[in-house]
Amino acid sequence: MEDLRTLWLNTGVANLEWGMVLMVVVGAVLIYLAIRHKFEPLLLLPIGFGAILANIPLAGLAEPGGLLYYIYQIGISTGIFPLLIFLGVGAMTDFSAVLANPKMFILGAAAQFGIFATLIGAVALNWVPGMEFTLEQAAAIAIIGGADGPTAIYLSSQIAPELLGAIAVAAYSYMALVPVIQPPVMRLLTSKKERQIKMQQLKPVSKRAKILFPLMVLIITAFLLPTAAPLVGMLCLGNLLRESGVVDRLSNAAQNEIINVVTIFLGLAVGAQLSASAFLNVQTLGILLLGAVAFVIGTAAGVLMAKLMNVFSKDPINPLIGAAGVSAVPMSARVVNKEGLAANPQNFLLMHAMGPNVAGVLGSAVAAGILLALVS
Amino acid sequence: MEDLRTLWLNTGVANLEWGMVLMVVVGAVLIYLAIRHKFEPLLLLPIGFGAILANIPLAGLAEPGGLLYYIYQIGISTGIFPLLIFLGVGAMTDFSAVLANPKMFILGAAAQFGIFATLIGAVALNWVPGMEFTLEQAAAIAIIGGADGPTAIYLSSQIAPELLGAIAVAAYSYMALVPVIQPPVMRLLTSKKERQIKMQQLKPVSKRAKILFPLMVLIITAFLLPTAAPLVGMLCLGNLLRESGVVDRLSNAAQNEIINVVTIFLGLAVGAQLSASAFLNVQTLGILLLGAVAFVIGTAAGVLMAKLMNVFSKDPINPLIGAAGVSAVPMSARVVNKEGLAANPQNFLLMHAMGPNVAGVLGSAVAAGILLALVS
Amino acid sequence: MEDLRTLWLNTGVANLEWGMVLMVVVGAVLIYLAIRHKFEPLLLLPIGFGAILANIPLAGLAEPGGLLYYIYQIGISTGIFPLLIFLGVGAMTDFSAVLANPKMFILGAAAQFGIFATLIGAVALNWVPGMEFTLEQAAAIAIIGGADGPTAIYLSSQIAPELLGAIAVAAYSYMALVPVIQPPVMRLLTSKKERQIKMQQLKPVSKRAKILFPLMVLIITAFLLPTAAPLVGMLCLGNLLRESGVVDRLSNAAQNEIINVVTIFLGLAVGAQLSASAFLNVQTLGILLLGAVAFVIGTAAGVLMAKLMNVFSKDPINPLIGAAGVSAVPMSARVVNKEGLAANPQNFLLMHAMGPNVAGVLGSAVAAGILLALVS
Amino acid sequence: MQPTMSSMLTDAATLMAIGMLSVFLFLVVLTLLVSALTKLAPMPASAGNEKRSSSQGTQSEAGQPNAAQMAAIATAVTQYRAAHESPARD
Amino acid sequence: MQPTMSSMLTDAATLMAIGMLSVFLFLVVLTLLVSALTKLAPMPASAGNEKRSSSQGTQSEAGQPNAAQMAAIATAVTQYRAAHESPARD
Amino acid sequence: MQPTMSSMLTDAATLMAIGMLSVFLFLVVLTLLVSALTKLAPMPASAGNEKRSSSQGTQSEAGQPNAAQMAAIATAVTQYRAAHESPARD
Ligand code: NA
Ligand code: NA
Ligand code: NA
Repeated sequence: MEDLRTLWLNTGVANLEWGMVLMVVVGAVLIYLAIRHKFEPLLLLPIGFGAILANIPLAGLAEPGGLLYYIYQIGISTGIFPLLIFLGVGAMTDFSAVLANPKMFILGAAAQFGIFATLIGAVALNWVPGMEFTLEQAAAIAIIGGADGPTAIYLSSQIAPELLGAIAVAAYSYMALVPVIQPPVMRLLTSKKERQIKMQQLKPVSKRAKILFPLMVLIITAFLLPTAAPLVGMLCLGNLLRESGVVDRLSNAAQNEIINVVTIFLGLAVGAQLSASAFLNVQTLGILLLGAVAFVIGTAAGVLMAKLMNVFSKDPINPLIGAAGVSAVPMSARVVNKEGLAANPQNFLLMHAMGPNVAGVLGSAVAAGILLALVS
Repeated sequence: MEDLRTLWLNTGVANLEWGMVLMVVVGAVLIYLAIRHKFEPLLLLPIGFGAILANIPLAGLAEPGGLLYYIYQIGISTGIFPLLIFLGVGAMTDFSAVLANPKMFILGAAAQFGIFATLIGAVALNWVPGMEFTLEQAAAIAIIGGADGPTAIYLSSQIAPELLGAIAVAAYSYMALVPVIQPPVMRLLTSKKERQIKMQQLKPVSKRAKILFPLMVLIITAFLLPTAAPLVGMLCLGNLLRESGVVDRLSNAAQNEIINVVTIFLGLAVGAQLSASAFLNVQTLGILLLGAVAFVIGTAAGVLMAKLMNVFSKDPINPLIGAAGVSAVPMSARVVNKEGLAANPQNFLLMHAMGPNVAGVLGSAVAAGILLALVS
Repeated sequence: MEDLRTLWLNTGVANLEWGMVLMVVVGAVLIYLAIRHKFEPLLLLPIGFGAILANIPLAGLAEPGGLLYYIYQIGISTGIFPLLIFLGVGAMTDFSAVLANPKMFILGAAAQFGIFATLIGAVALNWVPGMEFTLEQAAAIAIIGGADGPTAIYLSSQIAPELLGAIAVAAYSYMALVPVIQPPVMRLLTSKKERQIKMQQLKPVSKRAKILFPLMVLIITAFLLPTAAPLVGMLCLGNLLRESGVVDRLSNAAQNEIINVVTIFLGLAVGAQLSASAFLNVQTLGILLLGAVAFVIGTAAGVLMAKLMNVFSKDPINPLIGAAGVSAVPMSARVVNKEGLAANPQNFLLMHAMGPNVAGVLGSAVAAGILLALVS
Repeated sequence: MQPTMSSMLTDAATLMAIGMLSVFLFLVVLTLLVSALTKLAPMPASAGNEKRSSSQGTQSEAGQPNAAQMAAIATAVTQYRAAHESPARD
Repeated sequence: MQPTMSSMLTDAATLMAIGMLSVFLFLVVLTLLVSALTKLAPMPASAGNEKRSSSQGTQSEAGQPNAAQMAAIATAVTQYRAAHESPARD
Repeated sequence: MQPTMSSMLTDAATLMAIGMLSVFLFLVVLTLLVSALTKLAPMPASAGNEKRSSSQGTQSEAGQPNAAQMAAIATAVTQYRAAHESPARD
């Protein structure tokens, strides 16, 4: 009898709280979006599963001694996992498109306006009763506008870990929603004639330039913005492994073994931050709202800067490619390509959009470094 | 001279103890069985090697500061390694056979009787002078009857780490001995006519059902038996990675990189628990005896339950497949197939036996959860 | 204004020290040698990059809380990373050449004279003003003569971690310079007639002998030199995984996933030890000098021993193969082959040189064990 | 502190009863739910074909190989694996 | 301790100004340096060919495959990948 | 505490003597045991063939490839490796 009672007390039913049930539903929704609608499945599936695991009553998976707790402490608190993801991203990224046309870096800079405008928005939301964000939290939320998952997780883990779950979910969700969010903004700000602009073919880039590029970026970062050195440094290391051509074993390890294994653990540990008390509150609504705003503003800033550059540029620039500056590689470059084809079925913008796109990865890492330097 | 003396004092010969020599022999025997007789070589080879390494005098590989000590503390004490193995097992397991014929779950439940009967046996062994098992130890020994290595290691690491080495060795040895242990029991409890029963072909299972299955198992576990959530949760995550079809990178990482690397370390760390004081005692004899008993009882319970089900079932059920309920995937399903062919050369039972077989994996994880809830 | 000032104080330019700039240059030189001249790129590229990262002012990557700090503490201080590299090296090494002709072990022993002679040299350098080496430091420097990177890193991390960076750089640089350092020594000590000696074809080796070999080495190590057991043990485990033929999954994991991932991290963490204060001093000059001496003496000792053995041997021995005893697998075996062909275009010595070559790996691990036993 | 033998045996017997009950309960619930699941998510008629064609679409336009090609392919894969598994120190 | 709303807004606005300035500064510097880099390290005329021939040298002496072989090859790789990706418990 | 120069040199010399002795002792013992080993476990006459046929048995029934197939195979593997090594962001 005693044992039966113990067993009953050990069931989940006897320990159910409504918050946990709701969080399990949130996890299930994320998994549904990942599998059915292919919303960034590599991250949202593990995040959703981690959310369910962490909210199983009594199992204690996210409490000291539990698997998800260990993973979080080892990989997220320390910043190791997002940095290793950046290593893999560096090894997977071909910077040729931006090396062939360095002006594209400007578009990658412009699109970061989404980050800094959202920062003001987050602070302004303090006027709304029940919503309160410190400057650190506002900065962590703003980085969603960088459209770069690991950057958002890294910055958030360093300056606002209490918001990490909601920020990561918002960042990856909006990255998945890029094909929905960006096109209306792009069409609103451009004329059909502008969208039909054809761009000149890119010149090929020498192997030496590709090898020297990551080293140059690293040195500039060291001189100008050392707080961005962890993120930018790992990105550059990965890219150097890739382009050097003498360490294919290591480049492949960074692109496959390391990034795959870390992605599973990163997703689980981020999902484990989705507790009812941390997620089911009005702040999360604010984060979701601000995230969408950040994407819209970033897209608009990129497109407008491209229009401005087109005025002064010798070679024509299609303003659509400015939208790719938010990064969300390679999703937003594909969106640009699709919009370009819609305006002119012969206008293939994919390679041109890859320039601002990879520049945007650097841009948001730089923005994260600035926020780290000034806010924390 | 002083140096020569120091060197001599640093040789193994000068520090030899008989216990260590015997444990090196035990390690060598495990390696021999692994290589020559293919006894679960993926685990028994590293375990045997770990046993030798840990028993080298002065090397201190299993003492604080030594490699095997670190691996044990990081991966076994915390339960991380067996859980990662379960992740990989989930990603490698196709549950179609049991989804096509859900009654097979009942056989996976029946075979767990081997666990609980052995629990009583272990307690009863306290009558034997010199043998003394607490209830925690008895439960850890009993789980050998689950015929599932990582489950045994996980439970043992949580409630009876002092017996971990012997329990792991017994579990994997008997899993390798399934083709020797099970057939006599199966033949004793069935008539030739029963063994000749042909079963109906399995219906195919939809992709959607395969995707929803791991999520359903997770939810049931959360409601009914949260203490099983770590093991069952990682199994379900692995299976969802596999079946979702949208994260092949992660599924492959779980099935290859993660499980292979963890297997090496898990084996070494488990082997390092095989010290003379922990292994060369009468308790180990008890564990080996009880392990064999557990397999026999589990097999018998599965076969008898299949006979019972055959009485009531509309479709014929060959009682042999009940034996596969102990799990030991896919070894016991192959044994069932072989026995079926021996009775009738046209009777291929492999796919039918896979049902109880994978159900048995779940069954023993559930049993481990119950023991964790009630014993620890 | 305040913020602008904060940002300025957070730039690298405002915090630049000359030592850091010089170390960044050192890192860049290592990367240049790795990419342009293929100097052991798998190690020297990550080491060079780690040196740059660690010397970025304010970024704190090598200080507590930084990525490189964590990697160093987890993998180098504990000795885990060099041991895992040895596991992979074992799984990649085919000992057939030395099993077919066991006398080759003697050449692998002779070449270790480079280590012990350098030990005296390092102590003697204490006469030079400003250079001061303890016996521990002298031993760690001497192991460079073993021409084996992971052995040098392991020993150095255990007895002289303050010299780790310089020792690792010297070890890998000289391994890359083997084709430059060895040939003059080889030609100086042999006549053209000796270099023309053709050796008998090697007999094939049975699978059983290959399987028993790593176990035998492990047992001898356990009896005679337990302090070498971690290094030799992991080498033997890797080789047993390879030769057993029953655990290909694990062997492949050791040769690929494990060694590739660990190589990236090991290189970064070793590079992070290259701080200005630790590297830019007169001791480093001494280390670089002694390293070159060690290679020369080891090569000479191997060649002279081969000449001696040729006098007494029934079968002819080409003295050139003695040079391969320093290890630096497979570089020095290739150098031997090239010198042999230069003397006689029909004289292929590659397979014969592989014997002393792999014997040298064991030889330097044994020497490291002796130094650990007597010095620390 | 030390439990008596008979109390331990009683504990063990209770554990067995409750344990087997719980295992059956769990797996019977699972049986029922899976039966419901497979009824609610039945096998679509064309699922097999769909999968094949999608994998073709993403991986190759080459169509079905003929017998001679198949032989070459099998050997190629064998060779590749052999090469891949024979490790070389680099 | 708690900053007032208006001071926080001022902080945020300053942050935006300095932040965007810095991002632009960083990426403009990068633009200039990359422009210099691509001018200093131009594309050699024969780079593409060089790369191809070197990979031939290290990996195969077989020359260019003909069309039939290419078909076989494409299928072989497809098959190999499919086999590689369909996981089997061993 | 600080050892004198001459005592350190003596230590180092002793270390060299004992060290080289031990290294030789270890590897001579190994030489003898390996000689014994290779005599006790000699190469079976058919080992080479056995290995080849076993790998055939487990991996392919396709028999020996002819020269044309070999060419296709070599190219296939080359192509596969090239494809495998050229990383694509997905
Ligand atoms: Na971005
Ligand atoms: Na089981
Ligand atoms: Na050596």
